[in-house]
Amino acid sequence: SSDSSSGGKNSGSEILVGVLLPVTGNNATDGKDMLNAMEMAVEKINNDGGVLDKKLKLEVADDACDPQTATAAANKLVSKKVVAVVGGYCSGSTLPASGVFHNANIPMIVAAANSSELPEQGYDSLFLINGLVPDQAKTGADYFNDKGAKNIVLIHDNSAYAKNLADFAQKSVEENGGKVIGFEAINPEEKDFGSLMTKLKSLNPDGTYFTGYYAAGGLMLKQFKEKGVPGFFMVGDGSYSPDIISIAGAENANDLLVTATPTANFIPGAEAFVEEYKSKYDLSPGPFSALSNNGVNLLADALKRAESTEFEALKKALKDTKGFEGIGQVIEFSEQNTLSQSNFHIMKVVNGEFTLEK
Amino acid sequence: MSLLTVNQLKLQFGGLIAVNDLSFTVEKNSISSIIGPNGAGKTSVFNMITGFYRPTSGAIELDGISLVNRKPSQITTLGMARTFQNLRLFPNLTVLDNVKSGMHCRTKQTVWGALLRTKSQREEERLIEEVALECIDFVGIRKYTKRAAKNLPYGAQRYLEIARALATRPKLLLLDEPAAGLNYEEKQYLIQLIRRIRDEYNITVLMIEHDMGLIKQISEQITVIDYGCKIAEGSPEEVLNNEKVIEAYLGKEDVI
Amino acid sequence: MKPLLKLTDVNSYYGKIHALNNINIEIYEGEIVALLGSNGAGKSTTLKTISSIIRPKSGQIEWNGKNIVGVPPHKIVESGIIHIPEGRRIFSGLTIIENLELGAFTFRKDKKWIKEGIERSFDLFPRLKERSKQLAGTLSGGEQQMLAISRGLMGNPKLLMLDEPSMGLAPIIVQEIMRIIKEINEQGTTILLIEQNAKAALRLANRGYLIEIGNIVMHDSAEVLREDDKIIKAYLGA
Amino acid sequence: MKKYKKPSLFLLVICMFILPFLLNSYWLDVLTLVLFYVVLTQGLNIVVGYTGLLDLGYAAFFAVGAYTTAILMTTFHWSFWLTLPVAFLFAAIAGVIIGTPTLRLRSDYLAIVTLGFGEIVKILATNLEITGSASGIYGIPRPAIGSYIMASQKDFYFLILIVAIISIIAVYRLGHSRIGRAWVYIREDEDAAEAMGINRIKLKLLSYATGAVIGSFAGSIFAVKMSAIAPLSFSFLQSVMILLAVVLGGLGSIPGVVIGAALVIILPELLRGVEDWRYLIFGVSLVIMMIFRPQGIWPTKNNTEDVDDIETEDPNQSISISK
Amino acid sequence: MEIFFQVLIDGLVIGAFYSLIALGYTMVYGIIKLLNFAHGDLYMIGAFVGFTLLSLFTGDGGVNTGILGLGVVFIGTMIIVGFLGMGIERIAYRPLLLAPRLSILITAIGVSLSLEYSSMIGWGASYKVYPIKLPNDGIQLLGTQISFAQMGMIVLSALLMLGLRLFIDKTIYGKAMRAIALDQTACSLMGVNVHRIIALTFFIGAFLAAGAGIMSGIYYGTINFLMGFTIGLKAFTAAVLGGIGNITGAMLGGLVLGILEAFGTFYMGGSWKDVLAFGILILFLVFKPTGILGAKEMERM
Ligand SMILES: Nc1ncnc2c1ncn2[C@@H]1O[C@H](COP(=O)(O)OP(=O)(O)OP(=O)(O)O)[C@@H](O)[C@H]1O
Ligand SMILES: Nc1ncnc2c1ncn2[C@@H]1O[C@H](COP(=O)(O)OP(=O)(O)OP(=O)(O)O)[C@@H](O)[C@H]1O
Ligand SMILES: CC(C)C[C@H](N)C(=O)O
Ligand SMILES: [Mg+2]
Ligand SMILES: [Mg+2]
Repeated sequence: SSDSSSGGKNSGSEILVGVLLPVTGNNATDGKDMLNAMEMAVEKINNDGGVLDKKLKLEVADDACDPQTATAAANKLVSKKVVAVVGGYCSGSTLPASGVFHNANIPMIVAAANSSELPEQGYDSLFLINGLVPDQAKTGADYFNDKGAKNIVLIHDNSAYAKNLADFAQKSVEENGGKVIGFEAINPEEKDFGSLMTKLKSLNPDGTYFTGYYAAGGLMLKQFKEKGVPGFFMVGDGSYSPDIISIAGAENANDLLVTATPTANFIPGAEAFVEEYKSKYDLSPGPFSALSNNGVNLLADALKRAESTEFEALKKALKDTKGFEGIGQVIEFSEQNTLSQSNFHIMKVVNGEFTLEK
Repeated sequence: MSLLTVNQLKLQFGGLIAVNDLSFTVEKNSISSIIGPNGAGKTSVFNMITGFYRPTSGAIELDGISLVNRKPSQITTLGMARTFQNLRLFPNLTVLDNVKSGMHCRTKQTVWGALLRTKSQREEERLIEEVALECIDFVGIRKYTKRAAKNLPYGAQRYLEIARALATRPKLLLLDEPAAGLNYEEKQYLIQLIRRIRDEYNITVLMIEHDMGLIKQISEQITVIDYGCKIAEGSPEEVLNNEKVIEAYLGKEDVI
Repeated sequence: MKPLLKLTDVNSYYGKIHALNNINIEIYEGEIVALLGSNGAGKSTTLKTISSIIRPKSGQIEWNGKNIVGVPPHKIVESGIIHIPEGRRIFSGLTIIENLELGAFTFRKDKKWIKEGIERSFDLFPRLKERSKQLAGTLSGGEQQMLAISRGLMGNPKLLMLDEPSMGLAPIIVQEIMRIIKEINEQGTTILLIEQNAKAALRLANRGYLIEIGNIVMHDSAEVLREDDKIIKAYLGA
Repeated sequence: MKKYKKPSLFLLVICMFILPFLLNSYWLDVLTLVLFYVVLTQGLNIVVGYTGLLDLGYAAFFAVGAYTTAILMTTFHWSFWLTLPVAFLFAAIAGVIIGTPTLRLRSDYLAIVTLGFGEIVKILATNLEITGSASGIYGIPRPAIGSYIMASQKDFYFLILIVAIISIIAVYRLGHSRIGRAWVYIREDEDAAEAMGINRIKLKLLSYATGAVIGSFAGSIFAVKMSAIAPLSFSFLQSVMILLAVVLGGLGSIPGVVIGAALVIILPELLRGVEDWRYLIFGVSLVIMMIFRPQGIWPTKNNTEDVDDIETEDPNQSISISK
Repeated sequence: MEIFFQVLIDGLVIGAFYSLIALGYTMVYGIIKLLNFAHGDLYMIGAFVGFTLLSLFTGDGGVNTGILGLGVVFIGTMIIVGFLGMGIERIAYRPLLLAPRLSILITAIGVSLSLEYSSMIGWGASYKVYPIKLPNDGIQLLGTQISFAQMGMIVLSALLMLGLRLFIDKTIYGKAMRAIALDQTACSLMGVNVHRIIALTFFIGAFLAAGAGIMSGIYYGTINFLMGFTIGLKAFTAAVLGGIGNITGAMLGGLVLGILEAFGTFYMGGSWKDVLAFGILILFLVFKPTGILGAKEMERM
């Protein structure tokens, strides 16, 4: 048993930070966007003199949103002796990867993935800076309830996150006195949702909540509209991406609802970040840019406070974070290393653009 | 005493009746033949006897055991072997490996024996090789032992098929047109071979042939069928002078 | 007179097996030429080489005075050489009529020829007519051979090469086929015939070649060959 | 030639045992993966190479082994070693289940049925709770030998190396036995084999079951090595890659399929440097290799003395040669 | 009842795509017994070439292409991809015509990878959103809703199937294709230029696949370089289900598979539908080992 001791072994003038993201595959748009934001943070930190007199350096491993690829990727980061890991987009791949990091004594800051199973593992070195699925589910269910939508259909894609979100959504809908009249699973590579939409139509729902990712979400939305299925169509933050609008087509995307933490565009005070991102990458920042940027900055801050890259010290520093001000959020951790307060909102597509609905 | 009894055999393909109420017997230790026009149903009879076609009705018995509804492999194990009208060798395997296949039903090593290389397994392998070589020698293709079957001259392939059939240690050997494509000299060799099979191994031979020269020389008993029905039966002299047979099958001219 | 087909020092191989060794054959218009030889002597290989299914390593094959070595088989067929291969090789999944139509592939634009050809075939072999819509694969051996010959004739051969047409056929059919070969020849088609039934072949043929292990060892008129001791012993029987 | 065969094989095995001490961890991992493929290709070689049954769902057996071990170890806390016989049993049963409906089918229908079974196994794994649905099973414990916990890369390398050697010997011995020959007869001509007294049904099922057990063996070890398994590893693509290795190396040839396994894993790794071009180059090389060695890199010899086995009868050979 | 018809139509739409691809699959299989695993990728290439042509044609991303322009794009793409299919046959398959069948299968996988990853390099790894989208209009029929696009798709594939069927059954080229499948040497002895007929077969197969590719792009909206993979598998399944080598069978197999999937989704859920589809396929083949319309293998002893 060799590779179980790690952490703090960075020699030379660099501190190696692991990044675990889907930079290929169906979720690559969001994955690359998160990576961009992290690189921005690193550049800024290094320009300001680095951390502990050293420069930060990112070591990227692709998890392709597949649990097993993620395990291999995590092992690779462990063998590169990274000090900590930032990243984690899909819960399904973040779950097994977090176990690998935990066993190797490497702290991980999860910037996007938010299945409630993640904190439930009880790893004290795993920190989540996105709001959690149960809160998200409640936000969605409450919105339906406010609009008088009682009969709800839930659709997931069997991934850890989507299933988790659908399960909690069911709970919240029922707590609100609504009824889940359909609970469906799709397979994420699917293109044709014709007969699923026929089924939905026959159920006559007041609202449909798709909890999977945007590649399937966009196609589903389009076919939802074509079939003329009644009621609201809502998606979770896994489908929060401009791509969902372009896939479905602007006219079909109108009135689409999203449960998510708002992007930088909606955050007062984030204008500078948005501008810099745009000029640098010729793109608008994506849904998880701010969180990713925050993740790296939080790590840098913790390293400074710990005055060491050593595991225990770093873990403690992260745990002791108090009032860390990132873009659009103030980070403090609860008992389970999750955000003490989450910040889910309802976004709505109007004229082909996401707007803040509630 | 009869080794093979075929009784009221019938075979139908959709609307076509290929074999119709056919009955005949084959005596133990005889060399017998079935002749008849092309498409008369001769090969079909072979296919039913060996289990490849299921008869529409009728009975087939080998040494008193019914063969109907048995798989070809079972029938072979019971003591029947055959060759095919259009050669069916294992084309990419050596002559030796081809002939070894015949010994499969006479040996019984299992997966475990093979994995553990037990003593009895090794002995059995030696026996298989021995028998196979003996059969190869017997038909006279020793010099081809290690060649792939498909690269043998056509005639040698015919003999290989016979060797392979002999390796199953049959009581009854069925040959489907063994002389097709052989010249006069080669036919004489084949005649000797068939006689030796009967005399040295005590194997009964039943063959289908269109070569009347060969039939005259070695066949002791002939069954003639036409349109699936038996039209004549008896010794070569009787049958070959039968008017019906001449009209349906032999023709007036002597082409042989 | 110039030969219709002339093979000069032809050598053919299967991989490293030397199947034809400096073969020389001449065929004149209107003849029937028999090719005799024991098993594996190279008879079929000779036909395959002429029809370009295998390409000779060296030597010349002249057809009407033009070298045809290296010309693809379908062009050879177009030029009037038709090879009816050993083992019939009819298209088992096609009906009798479809088989015949393919035989006339080079005349595919000539609907009339095809129609007449099919009728001619049925006149030659009434048995085929009975089964015209049957899949060829379910025919008996003899029926298949009849089909193979008629299919070859559909291509209107100047030279027809037959590889053991009597193999596996009932005596009465063999007589029939020999008669038909004669008839075809009388109508002007030159014929190269491989036949194990040497008696019948030498009765039909004008001339014959004897091939042994890839070499032509004898060639002469049919009368002479019929009286030759060696031929009698190996091919005709006493 | 023959004289040097044994010593050189022995030398090769010694090398394989020394190698991990000379390689960096990356290449050790690659080599371990090669060995997994060696085991898998041995199993598939029985089915496709020996028996001639085209199997496009072989990864299913890999999955049966992996999931059986993973579930027994995580949910029921069994020892790794005890899970093995259970995995074998399940795999053999799966082999027979897959085999039975295919008995009457000819090659391509068989291919689709095996493909269908492979997909069904994958869908089951993706949807069932017990297999962890799409996220798979993670946190699979390390196997222990006495008090020693196997956890390092080298531990698993040696484990799979030993299994690879065992399966090579097993497949070799089977191949040179009455059973193995019967498989080959079935491959060459099913009807003729039946006529020779070979019960094709029994032997085909035996072939599937044996192949399945070997595949599941690899799967069980894979589960503990990776410590996480997910449906994606058992997809159609995996089945195709294993088949690729078998055919590329040389159907039915043991050294061939070993080389095939190595190529299929190592070639893409060597091409890592060229990033995007990697699979394009891999694809093109497959085509080129097949054009130049259609029988595979190290084909079986069948002990023939023939100088040349190549079929020469090309319908339009003159065209392809002259133009 | 209405729902039944609606699901049936949903299934027919999926099935129409499967059929179109299965047709090419089955033709190529029928003639040289090759399971052309690259066939699905020709569908993908069709989608991308169509995408590029559409963008070029209008310069505005294709929104205002018009029906005529669309026709030109369709035909143009299908011809380009048809020739690509022929080229693939010439380079990758012809040299292996006499090789063991599994070797060509591997070549096909190699070609498939090459097509996929050269598209990835050329058009990018992430999915592309198709420049034009179909309107949602349609008609009500027996209480179901069918869009004009869906009707067009079903009718078009039925017509193509019919045309092909006639071609194969009635023309001499079709008969030559079937004959080549049985015995190539004998065919060349009939004066058939075997290579040319095989090339023609590949052209037709690729031509049809490309058409399906563009239709899919327009109909569903996104394309990516791996899109041919799954549908290729499904088309293969459909072709076998119908009886591989049989044109009507491929069409029927595609439709049946599509309908099975639609009902599977409806009654068992989207993630289980393939279990239903494959389960029925397997059961079916157990009882009819040569597929719905597959001919009995005619082998005589
Ligand atoms: N599998 C089959 N399907 C349909 N018809 C068949 C089948 N097998 C044989 N037949 C038909 O049954 C009849 C008898 O065929 P069989 O092969 O038994 O003839 P045969 O007497 O052996 O002829 P030959 O001497 O020409 O070999 C023929 O008309 C043939 O077409
Ligand atoms: N496809 C092939 N591959 C390899 N060798 C072959 C092939 N075909 C024939 N041969 C060999 O070439 C030689 C000549 O064969 P050929 O078929 O021409 O003989 P033949 O005179 O027609 O004999 P038969 O009377 O048996 O038909 C033989 O030794 C044979 O084994
Ligand atoms: C944040 C999302 C894009 C990812 C998703 N919430 C997950 O946990 O998998
Ligand atoms: Mg017969
Ligand atoms: Mg010959």
